[in-house]
Amino acid sequence: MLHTINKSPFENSTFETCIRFLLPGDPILFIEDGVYAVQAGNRFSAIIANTLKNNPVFALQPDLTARGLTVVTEGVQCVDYEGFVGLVEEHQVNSWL
Amino acid sequence: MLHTINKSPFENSTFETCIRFLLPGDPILFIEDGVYAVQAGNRFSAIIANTLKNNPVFALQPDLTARGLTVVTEGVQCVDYEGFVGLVEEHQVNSWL
Amino acid sequence: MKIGILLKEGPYNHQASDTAFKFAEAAIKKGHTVDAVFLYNDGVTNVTKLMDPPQDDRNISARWSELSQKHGVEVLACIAASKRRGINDDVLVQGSAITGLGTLTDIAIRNDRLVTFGD
Amino acid sequence: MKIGILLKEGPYNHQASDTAFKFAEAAIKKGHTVDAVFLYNDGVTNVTKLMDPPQDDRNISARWSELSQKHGVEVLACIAASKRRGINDDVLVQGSAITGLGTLTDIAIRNDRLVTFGD
Amino acid sequence: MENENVNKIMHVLRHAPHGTIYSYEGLEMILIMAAYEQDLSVVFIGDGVYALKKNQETAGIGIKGFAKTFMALDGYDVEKLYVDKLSLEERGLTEDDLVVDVEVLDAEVIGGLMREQDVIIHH
Amino acid sequence: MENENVNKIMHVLRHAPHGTIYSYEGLEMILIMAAYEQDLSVVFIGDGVYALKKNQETAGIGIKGFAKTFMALDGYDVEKLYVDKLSLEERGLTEDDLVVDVEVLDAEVIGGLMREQDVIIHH
Repeated sequence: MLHTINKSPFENSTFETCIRFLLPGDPILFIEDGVYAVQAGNRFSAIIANTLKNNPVFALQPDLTARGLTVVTEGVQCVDYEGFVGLVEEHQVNSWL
Repeated sequence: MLHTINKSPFENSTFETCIRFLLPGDPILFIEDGVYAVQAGNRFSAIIANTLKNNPVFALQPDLTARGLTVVTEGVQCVDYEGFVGLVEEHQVNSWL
Repeated sequence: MKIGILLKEGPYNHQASDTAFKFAEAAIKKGHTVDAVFLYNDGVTNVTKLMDPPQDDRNISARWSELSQKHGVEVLACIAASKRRGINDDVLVQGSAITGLGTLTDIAIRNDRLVTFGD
Repeated sequence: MKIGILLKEGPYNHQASDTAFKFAEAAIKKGHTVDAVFLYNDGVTNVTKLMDPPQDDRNISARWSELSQKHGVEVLACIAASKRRGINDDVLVQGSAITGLGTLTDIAIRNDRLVTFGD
Repeated sequence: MENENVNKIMHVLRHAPHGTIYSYEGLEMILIMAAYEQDLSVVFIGDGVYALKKNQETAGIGIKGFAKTFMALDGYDVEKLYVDKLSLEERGLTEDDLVVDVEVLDAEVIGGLMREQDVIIHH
Repeated sequence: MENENVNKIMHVLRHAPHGTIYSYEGLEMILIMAAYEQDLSVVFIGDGVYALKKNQETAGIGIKGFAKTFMALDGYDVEKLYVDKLSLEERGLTEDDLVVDVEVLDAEVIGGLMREQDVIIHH
């Protein structure tokens, strides 16, 4: 199951809530304002690193680029919209709005 | 200056942000989903009690009633829409959307 | 006292429009002048006369229209925000109008208070 | 693969509509069928032809209209949500339609995936 | 035996009632989908649990209340109502505060149910 | 001496850019108000600081970028740009990451400025 998160973790609890329900192996994809979670060296970098132990973490590159985020936490994989579609091919989707 | 907060503190950081900028003596009014902050016995009761030491705290009664919140943290004053207007008469308004 | 209102969210989806209305009613009841309600962001959709809610629900645009006509409250939608969201003169409820952000500046200046409602 | 999209926010105010569109384009480019885009909550305002954004900005309803006509994507607005928000047949952009929530159920059942975008 | 023609559809209510319309229009969607004989479940997470709070009286804010409509779900054969345990606890609520009978589950269990679904819609 | 006819109007940007339109339409409002010769200030709090982040390239998401428009504020005599210190630090940012010169202030100082205002508008 692919989990998508589109809210900034600084302002909204969606990210914290989502990871409580995450099963090992299931990928997370950060999109829109959600991508601020994976910016290297911010308050959430440790949680992202910890999540990466059991779950692949993706971020939508066009959303990172739009926000001027050039360095992401190590281990986070960046995908474009085609990569997003690729993840949807492999998994049912759970969009945590 | 009257500070109004209309977001649930469980899902959104507005309340935490607002109280960082609060000066002693200035009132806070919780409206809409913001009123969940003053429900007695929840995770935020201690912060509300602490805020009450220096700031009067109000909650909009129609919003509490609509949400079935019958018991509020001690010291919180409940007002109706006229009471809201009364607070606006006394203070400039800072609506933390 | 003269009070201006800035409303930044659309009807039904957020409570902001309801709270703004209840606040305006209470202010008028207390003898204040509600000078204007300025609509910004999705707030501009408050004044489309095309809305057609269920019979047992409030009609939000009709309610603003009535407030405007009964108490002389100007209900004004920002033109740039309106154009983005498909609000134009043809769909405006009676008593409302489309105007520029300069008008909001005037409202902010000429009123004793500007109270904002939104998300 | 057959993909359905559920879009729950209006245009411009939230990025959801933009992401949904980019996702749909990419899915079609990869050879998938985007069966339908169902509009719910404020999402119904994506298809008003009255929107008139600045010249140098995207026209979101025109873009959905084009996607619908070029790739056979059904663009459908929920009737109950539309009535609340002033969307009716007279303002619909070409290629879109108003329908009931039963149609969303059909979309959920007949597609391999349902992907939601919103706030 | 599982019916191949029945889809597992989960609705997740995550917003408080009244401040936004999401839980109300979410419930409208659930009621329509209930007629389609799919395998429906409804999960309440975060502020979504507040939608089930007893004693909601909305006349004062001028918005239609809908907490009692959740009681009607049983009549539509929507019987799988799950509440996230931590969400309830953090809000100082217990099952007795809710208008309907629900199953209170740990996040891991709800996560497991999510993985079985064909479709998940958040409201 | 203070001019009695000049109002102190503060705009508070609190939302990240692009995910929602608030900071963009907020900036549009500021640009119009700048023509009215009031005492304007703009404060960036929380995710609002991201609106000033350098190197935003929005072509890929199909939305107009506007970070550079903040540079134009100086030409409109809007010179009071304040950034909340903690908001910047929590996001791993420094003043060097921002497109314009700002004054980085503690929350208490910004709180004091807020109290002096005639009007405060959050975006």
